[in-house]
Amino acid sequence: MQEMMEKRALELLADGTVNRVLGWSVGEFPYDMTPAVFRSAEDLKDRFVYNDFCGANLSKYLIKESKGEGKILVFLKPCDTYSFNQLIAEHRIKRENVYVIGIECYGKADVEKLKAMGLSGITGIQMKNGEYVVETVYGNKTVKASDATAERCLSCKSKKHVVFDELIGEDGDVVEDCNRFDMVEKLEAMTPDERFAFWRGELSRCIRCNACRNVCPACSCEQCVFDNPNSGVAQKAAVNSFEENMFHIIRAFHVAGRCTDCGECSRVCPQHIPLHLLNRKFIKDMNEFYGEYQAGADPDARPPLGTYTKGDREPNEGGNK
Amino acid sequence: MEETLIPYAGIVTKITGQTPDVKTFRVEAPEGGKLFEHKPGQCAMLSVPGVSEAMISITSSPTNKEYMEFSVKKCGCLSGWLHGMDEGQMITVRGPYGRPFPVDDELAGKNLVFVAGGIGLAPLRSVINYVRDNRDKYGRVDIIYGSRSKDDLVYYDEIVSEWMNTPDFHVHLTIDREQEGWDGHVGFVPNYIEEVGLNPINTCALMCGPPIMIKFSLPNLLKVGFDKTQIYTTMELRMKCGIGKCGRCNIGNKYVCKDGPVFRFDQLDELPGEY
Amino acid sequence: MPVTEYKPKIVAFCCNWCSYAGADGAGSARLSYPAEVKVIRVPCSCRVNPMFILRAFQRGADGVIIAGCHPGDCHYTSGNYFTRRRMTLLFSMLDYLGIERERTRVEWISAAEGAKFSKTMNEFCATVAALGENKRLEDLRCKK
Amino acid sequence: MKKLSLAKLYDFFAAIAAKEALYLPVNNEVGKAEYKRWSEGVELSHQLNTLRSAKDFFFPQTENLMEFKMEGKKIDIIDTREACDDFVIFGVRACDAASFDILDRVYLVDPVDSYYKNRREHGTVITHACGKPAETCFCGTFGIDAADPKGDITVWDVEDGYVFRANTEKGEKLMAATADLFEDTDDKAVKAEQDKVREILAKMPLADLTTEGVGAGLTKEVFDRPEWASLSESCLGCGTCTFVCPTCQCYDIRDFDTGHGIQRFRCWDSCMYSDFTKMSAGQPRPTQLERFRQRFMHKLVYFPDNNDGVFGCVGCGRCLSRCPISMNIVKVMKTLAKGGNK
Amino acid sequence: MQRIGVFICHCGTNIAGTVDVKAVAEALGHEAGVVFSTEYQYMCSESGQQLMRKAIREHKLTGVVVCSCSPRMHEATFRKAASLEGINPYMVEIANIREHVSWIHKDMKEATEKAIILGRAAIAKVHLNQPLQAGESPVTKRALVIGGGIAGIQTALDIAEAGFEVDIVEKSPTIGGKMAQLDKTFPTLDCAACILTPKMVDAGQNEKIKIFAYSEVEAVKGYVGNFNVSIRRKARYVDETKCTGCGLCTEKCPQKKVPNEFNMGMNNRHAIYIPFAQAVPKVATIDADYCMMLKTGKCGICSKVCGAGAIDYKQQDEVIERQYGAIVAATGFNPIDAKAYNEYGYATCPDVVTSLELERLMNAAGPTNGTLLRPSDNEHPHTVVFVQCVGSRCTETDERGKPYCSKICCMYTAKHAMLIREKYPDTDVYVFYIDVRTPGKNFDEFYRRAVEQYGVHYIKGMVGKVTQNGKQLRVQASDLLAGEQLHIDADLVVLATAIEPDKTARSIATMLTASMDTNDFFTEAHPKLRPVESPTAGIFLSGVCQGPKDIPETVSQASACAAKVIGVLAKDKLTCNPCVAQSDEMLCNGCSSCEKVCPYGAISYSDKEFRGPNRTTLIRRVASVNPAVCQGCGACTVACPSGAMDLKGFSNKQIMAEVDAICQ
Repeated sequence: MQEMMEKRALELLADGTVNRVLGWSVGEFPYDMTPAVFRSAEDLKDRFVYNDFCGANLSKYLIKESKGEGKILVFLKPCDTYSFNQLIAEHRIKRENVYVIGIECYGKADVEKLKAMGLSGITGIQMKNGEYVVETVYGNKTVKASDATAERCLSCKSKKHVVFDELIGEDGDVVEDCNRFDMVEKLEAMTPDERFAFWRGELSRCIRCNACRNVCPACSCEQCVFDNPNSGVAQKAAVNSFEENMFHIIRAFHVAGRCTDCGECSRVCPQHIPLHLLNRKFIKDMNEFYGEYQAGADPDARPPLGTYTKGDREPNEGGNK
Repeated sequence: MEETLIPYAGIVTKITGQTPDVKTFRVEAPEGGKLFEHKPGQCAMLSVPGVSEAMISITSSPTNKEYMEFSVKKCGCLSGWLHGMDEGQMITVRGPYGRPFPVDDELAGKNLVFVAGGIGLAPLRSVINYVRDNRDKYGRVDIIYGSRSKDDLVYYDEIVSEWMNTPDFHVHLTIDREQEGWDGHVGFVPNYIEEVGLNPINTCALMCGPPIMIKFSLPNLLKVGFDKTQIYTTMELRMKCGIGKCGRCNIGNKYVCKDGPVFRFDQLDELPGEY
Repeated sequence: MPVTEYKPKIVAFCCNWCSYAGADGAGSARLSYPAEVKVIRVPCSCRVNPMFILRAFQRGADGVIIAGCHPGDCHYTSGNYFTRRRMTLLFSMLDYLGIERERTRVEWISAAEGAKFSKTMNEFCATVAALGENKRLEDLRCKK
Repeated sequence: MKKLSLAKLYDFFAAIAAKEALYLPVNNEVGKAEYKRWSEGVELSHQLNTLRSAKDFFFPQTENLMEFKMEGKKIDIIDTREACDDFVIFGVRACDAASFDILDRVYLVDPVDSYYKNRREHGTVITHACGKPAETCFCGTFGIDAADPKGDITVWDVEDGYVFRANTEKGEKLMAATADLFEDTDDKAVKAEQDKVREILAKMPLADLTTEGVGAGLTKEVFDRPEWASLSESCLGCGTCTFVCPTCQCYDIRDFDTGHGIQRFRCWDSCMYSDFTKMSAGQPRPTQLERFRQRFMHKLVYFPDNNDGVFGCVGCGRCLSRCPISMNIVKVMKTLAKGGNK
Repeated sequence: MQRIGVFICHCGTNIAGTVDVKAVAEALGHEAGVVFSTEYQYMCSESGQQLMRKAIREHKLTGVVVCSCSPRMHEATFRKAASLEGINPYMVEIANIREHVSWIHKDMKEATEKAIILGRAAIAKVHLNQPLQAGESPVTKRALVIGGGIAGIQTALDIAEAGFEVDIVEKSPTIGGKMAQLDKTFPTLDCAACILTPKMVDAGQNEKIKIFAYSEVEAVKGYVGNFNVSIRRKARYVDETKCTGCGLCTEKCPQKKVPNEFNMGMNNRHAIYIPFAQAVPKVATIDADYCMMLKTGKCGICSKVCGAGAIDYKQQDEVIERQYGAIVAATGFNPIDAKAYNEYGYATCPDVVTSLELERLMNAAGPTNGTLLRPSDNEHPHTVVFVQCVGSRCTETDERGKPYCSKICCMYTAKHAMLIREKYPDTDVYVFYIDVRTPGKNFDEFYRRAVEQYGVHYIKGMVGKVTQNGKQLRVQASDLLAGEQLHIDADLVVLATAIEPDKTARSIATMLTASMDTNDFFTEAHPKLRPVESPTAGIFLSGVCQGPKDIPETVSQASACAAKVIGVLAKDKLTCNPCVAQSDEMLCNGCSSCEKVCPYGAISYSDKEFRGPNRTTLIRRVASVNPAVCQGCGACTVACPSGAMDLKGFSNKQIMAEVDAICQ
C-alpha cells in the first residue's frame, strides 16, 4: 500500500498535477506517525509512510491547505472522505485545489490496545498475515491484528469513499449493520441515575486540553465560542463539573448534523473519554426522529437542524428510558 | 503570608480627562496615602473584579507621597470600564512590577532625552517628575513629545505650566498635522529627533510610544550619535501574573513583567525578534 | 437556621408574539402562578440558544421552560419548528446524560391562551418542585 | 534502608492514611492509572506511570485565589487561602519527582507563590523506582535516574517486598512514625534491581537521545532554525502536551462572577493556545509556528538559560503517547540536533 | 459603564397595591450602574414621562429601566420619551411588574421580591444595550385585499378613496361574498342586495381598484412596505376583457345540472354561469368539472353563441406577481357544516335547513323566487321551528362545535321569524334559544318587536331531536322556564349554525406569517388598542376573519382597517426594526448554517479579504444580513456555532445577563 501511494504521489508531483502531498511521516516508533505536508520527491522518499497506525483524519488540514498556492494531494480513508465532503458542504475547502486519492481501509490499529496487553518498550512492529509481531526490549509477542483494531473501526459505518479523484485499492460499501449505536442503546437502557453516574465518571476526567475540539473536522470555527472572551461563555479550564458538561454538550450540539462520526475526538482524548458517544446520541436521535441522515454523504443534503416538518415530534415526548 | 497576586483595594479619588480617549486616575489607599511605593517606570496591575486585569504603568513620580496616578487609554475591556466610572469608585491594584528606569544608577548625573508619542509619555512622566524633584542629580533635559493633534497631547497643562518652567528643561512638542490654534512644530516624532539638535555625549535617551514611532525613532537617534547602550524603552506584552510565572510575556528568556518593562536597546538585540 | 420551604427557580423564555402575550393575558385575567417563574422575553422561541438553558441551570435555575407560538403560527413562519427540533435533541441529550428531563420543557402557548400559560406554569413548578434542587447541572460556585 | 514485606504494604498505607491524606496511582474506570486518595480497599496501580502527571498536587489545574465582594463603589478583598493539611503522595516516578524541582525553580523563587509553597511544604513525596520502563522514556537524557528517584522517601520493588529509603527529614519523620512495620535491610537487593533497570533503559530506543543542539545560550541559533515551520505544521494547537506535562507551568488568572461575588481563580493555560498572548493591540505569536516554537524554546533553551542549564523537561514521555498527531519534544530535539549549524 | 435611571410605576394601585414600589426603588438604586431610582404614580402619564425626561437630563443617564406594565403596552411610549432627551430609544428596557407580577401574585413580599429581580434583569440587560439605529425601506404604494366580501370591498373603496391603488383577490368568480346571498338585513330590514350591489359596482368601476376575481393568493414574500405576492388567476375559460356579461352562453349551455352554490345548492345552474345578476365582474365562468367541452371535447355551444368571442377553452391558470406595501386579510366566514348534527336531522330531512339556506328561500332571486316553500314538496310551511346556537358556545370537549358565540344568529333569527310572520301570518314560529343576545343599536327593540308585535314564540330551551314524521318533522325539545318536555310537529326547521373562518384562512395566515387563534380567527395586534392590525407588520384585518361580527361592525372595521393601511401607504419610507441579526465577519466561518434557517432569505455570502498573520491576506467566505429583510427572529443565531451571528437588542450576552440576574 505504502509503495503504491508513494509511487502515485511522486507521479502526480512530477507531472505538476499537485505541488504538495498531505500524508503521514515516519515517527520515532513504529506507531507514531505525524501528518505532514511533503513538498518534494526527496522529502516523500525520505519520510513518507503509511501503515495500520496512520489513523489521523487529514481532511481538516485542507481548510488551510486548500487555500494555499497550487493543488495539494491528499490521501483519504473512507471515513475521512465524509469529513471532507462535509467541509465542502460548509464551503470550508476549495475543492478545485485538492486532489483526493481515496485509499482502502479495513480498520486502523490502536497502539493503546497493544500497550493494554502489557506490551512495553516497543521497538518494532512487523505486520503480516493479519498478525503483528511486536518487538519489545522485554521480548517479542505475536498479536492478532484484529485484537489491536481501534475501537472506532470495530463499528465502521462505511468503507465507501464518498468523494475522490482516484482510488488506490478497492472501494467498499456502506456498512449496514455496523452496530455503532450499541453503546448508545446500552446507555439509553440504563436508569437516569446510572447514566448520570456513567457520564460524571467519564467527563470528570476532562482536562479541557481541547484536543477533541481541535482535531474535530466539524469544529472548524474561526474562533470557538469557548475561546472568545466576548461570547460570555469563554472557559479555559475544566473548573468544575458544570463546565465539563457545558463544554461537551454545547460542542456536541454545535456539531450535531455536521459530525460525520469519524471518531477522532475519542481517538485523541488523552483521558480516554468516549466523546463519540455524545455525538452518536445526536446522530441516532436525528436518524430516528427525522429520518436517516449521514453528514458528509451528500454535500447537497439538507441537515436535520436546517429543516423541519410540520409533524415533527414534540420535545417533551422523551426518548430514553 | 504575603502573596503578590492578592491586590490592594484603592479608591479612585480623582479622574482627569487628558485627551478625548485618555484619562488619568488618581488612586489612594482607603485610609489615605499611597498603596505602595514604586520606582519610575514600574507598573501595577489594575483591576476591576469581574471585568479584567491590565498592567498599567504608574505615571506619578515616586516623589509624590500622597497618591499614585495611572493614565489609561480607552481601548479594551477594563479601560472602557474605567473611563465610564465615577470618582470614589474602588479598584484593585497590585504591584509594583518590573524593573524601573535606572534613575539612581546609570541615569544618575546624565543629560536626559525623553522621546514619547501619544500615551507613551505616561511611563516617562514618572521619570520626568522624579528628575524635576531631584533636579540637581541630572543634567540637561530634552523632552520630545508628539501626538496626532493638540487635543491628543497628554498632560498638556502640566507640560506648559510645570515642565517648561523647570530649569534646563527643553520641551519640544509636535503634532502630526497642521491644526488651527497650533503654532508649534508640526511633524512626526522620529523626524523631530533629528531637528531639535541633541548632544549624545553623557546623555541617555528614554523612549516610549507606539511601535511604529519606536521603529523609526531608533535609527534617527543612532544617526544623531547615540549608541544603543544609551537608549532605553519600555515594552508591552500580554501579562497576567506580573511576576514572571504565568509564562505569557516572555521575549526569549526575559519576562517583560519581571525583567522589563524597561529594556536597553542593546539588551533587546540579544532577544529573539518576537514582540 | 430557619427552615424555608423549597421553592424552585424557574426561567421561562417566552416568544414576544404569542407566549409573552399569553403571559400578559394571564396577568390581565389575574390567573396566578408561582412567583418563582420569571419570564425572559425573546423575539421568537428559536432565539433560545441551548447555552442559555445551561447557563440558567449553572446560575441556579431548577427548571427552564421555553414557550412559543403553536407550530404553524410562528410570527416568523418557521422559528418554532426549529425550536422544536433543537430542543427535542437537546432535551434528549440532557436525559442521556442522566439529567432529569422534567427540568426542561417546551410549550406552545398562543397570545390568547393566558389560561394555558398559567396552568402550564403551575404544573411545571409543581413538577420541578417535586424533583427538588437542580444538582446535576449545578455550578457550586454560584451557590450562596 | 528499611524493608517492608509484600504483605505489609497496605498496612503502611493504612498507617499513613490514619493521620493524613494519602494519594497513590490507582487504575480508573478505563484501566489507566491516575492519582486517587487511598482508603481501605483501594489498590495501588502497577502501571508505569499515571496519565496525568503528579504536578496537580502542588499546581492544580484550577484553584481559587481570592474573592471580591462588590457593593456600590466599594470592593472587599477576601483572602480565601486556607491552611493546607499534610498529605503524602506515594508512587511518584523519578521523572515526576524531578519535575517538582523544576516547578520549584519557578514558584519558589522571589516573589514566592504562596499557594504553591503552602502545598509543597505540606506534601511528602514517596517516589517509586521504575521497574519496567517504556519505549517513550527518556529521563536519562536529562540526567534523571529512573532507578534512583528523588523525593522524601524512595521505594524500590524487590523480590519479596519493598525497600524504603528516607532522603529528607520529612521522609524520616514519616518512616519513624511507621517504624514498627519495617525491618532493617542492606542495599544489595536495591542495587540488583537498579542494575537490571539501568540495563533495560540502555536498550530503549531513546537511550541515545542527547541535548545536542539545544541548551542554555543558544537562543538566537535555535530560534531562527527553519525546521520550526515543518515541525509545527501539523500541530493542532490543542493543549494536550502542556496539560499532561509535569513541568508545564503556565497559567491564566480569570474572574468568575458567581452572582454574589467575584471569584478570582487560576487555571492551567497553554502556550499552544492561539489566544495565549493575544492582546487587543496585537499578537506577538500570530501563528502556530511561533506558539509551537515557544513551547520547545522554553523547555530546551530559555529555561536552561535562566536555571543554570537545567532543562524544562524530565523525559516522562507523556506527550509522546498523548499528542493527537504524534508530534513531540523528541522529534523536535532530534530535528534540531540534526544539521544544527552551531 | 452605563448611568442607569430606574423608574417604578405604581400604575395607580394596579402595581403599588401588591408591590412595595418604594422598596423596589430602594433596592434597585443600589445596583451597579444605577445612579437614579424613583417611583411614581403613573409613569406613562405626561407628568410621568416628564419626570423621566428630567432625570435623564439631570443625571446624564445613558440607560433607562422602567418597571411598569408589559412592554407590549408602553415600551414605545417610554422609548419615545427617552429619545426626546437624546437617549437612543433602544437604551430603554421595561421590567414587566404588572402583568407578570402584581396582577399574578397576591403576597406583597413575594411580589416585591420578584419585581426587584425582574428590575435587576432589565438593568443587567441595559448595561449591555447598544444604541440601535433603525434603517429605512421604501414603500410600494399599493394595497392587496384578500377577499371580496363586504369587508374587502369597503376596505378597498376607502383605500382607493385616499388615492392609493388596491387589488382585491377573490377566490370565487364574483365579489360580494356572503352579504350578496342575504335577503334582508337586521335591524332595518332593508334589502341586502340594494345596499351591497352599488358598492360592488363602485369597486368594479373605481380606477384605483383592480379586481382579481376567481383568483387565489399563492405565495407571499417580503415584508411591510415591500410584499411580493404571487396570485393565481384560475382559468375561467372566458376572456374577461372580451366577455360582456350578456348571459347568452349561460342560457344555451346544455349542461344544466350543476348545483347552484349561490343558492346553497337548492337549485341548479349551467356549466357556464354568472353567479348572480349583479356579479362584479359580470363575466361568465366555465365550471371545468361539468363542462362537456372541457371534459370530453364535444360541445362548444357557448363558444358558438358568444358574439364577443370570449370563450377560450385553452385558457390556463396564470400566476402573476404583484408588489404591495400592505396586505389586508378579509377572508370572511362560512356557516359550519350542520351535517354533524344528527340530532337535528339536517343530513336526512330535506326540510331541516340552515339559516343561510332560508335566506335564499326567502330571497326573490332565490330558488323559490322569494316564496317560502319547503324544499321537500314545495309546500308552504305552517309551523316553523328555529334552533339557536347550533355549534356555537359549545364546551371545549365538543368537537363538532365552536366555543365562541357566533354573534349574529340571535338577530338574524329574529329577522327571519319576523319576516315569516309578516308575510305568512298563518305560520306559527317557534324559536328555541339558550340566551337571546341583542346588544347593539336598535337590536333589542327589534327582538322585542318580533316577540310582542309578531307573536313569535320564544322558548328558552334546547331542541333535543328532530325526526321525520311523515311529511312533518317532529321536534322534541324542552322548555326550561316551564320545566316541561315539548313536542312540536313542524313543517320546517331552521338551524342557526355557527359561523367559522373560511377554510382558506389558515393557509393564507401562514403565507402572511400572521398568527391565528385556536379557532382560526386571525389574532389582532392588541385586542383593544390595535384590533384591525395583525401582529405582523403590514398585515391588516378586516371583517369576520378576525372574529364574528355583523354587517355594520364589519363595515366599520373595514374602514378602520383602510385607515391603517393608508397610514402605511402614505409614508414614503418605513423605518425598519433595528433589532436584526448581524454577522461578525471576524468570527464567521461561512458555513451556511444560518442561511438554511432564515425564513426571509435575508442572509447572503461573499468572499472578503481579511488581514492574516504576518501581513498576509486571507480570503474568507462570510455572511451578511440584509437589515431591511431580516425580521429579527434569531433562528440564525442559534444555528451559528461560532457565535458570529448575533441579534441586536437580544444579543447572546444580553439574554445571558438576564438569565444571570434572574437566577442570582
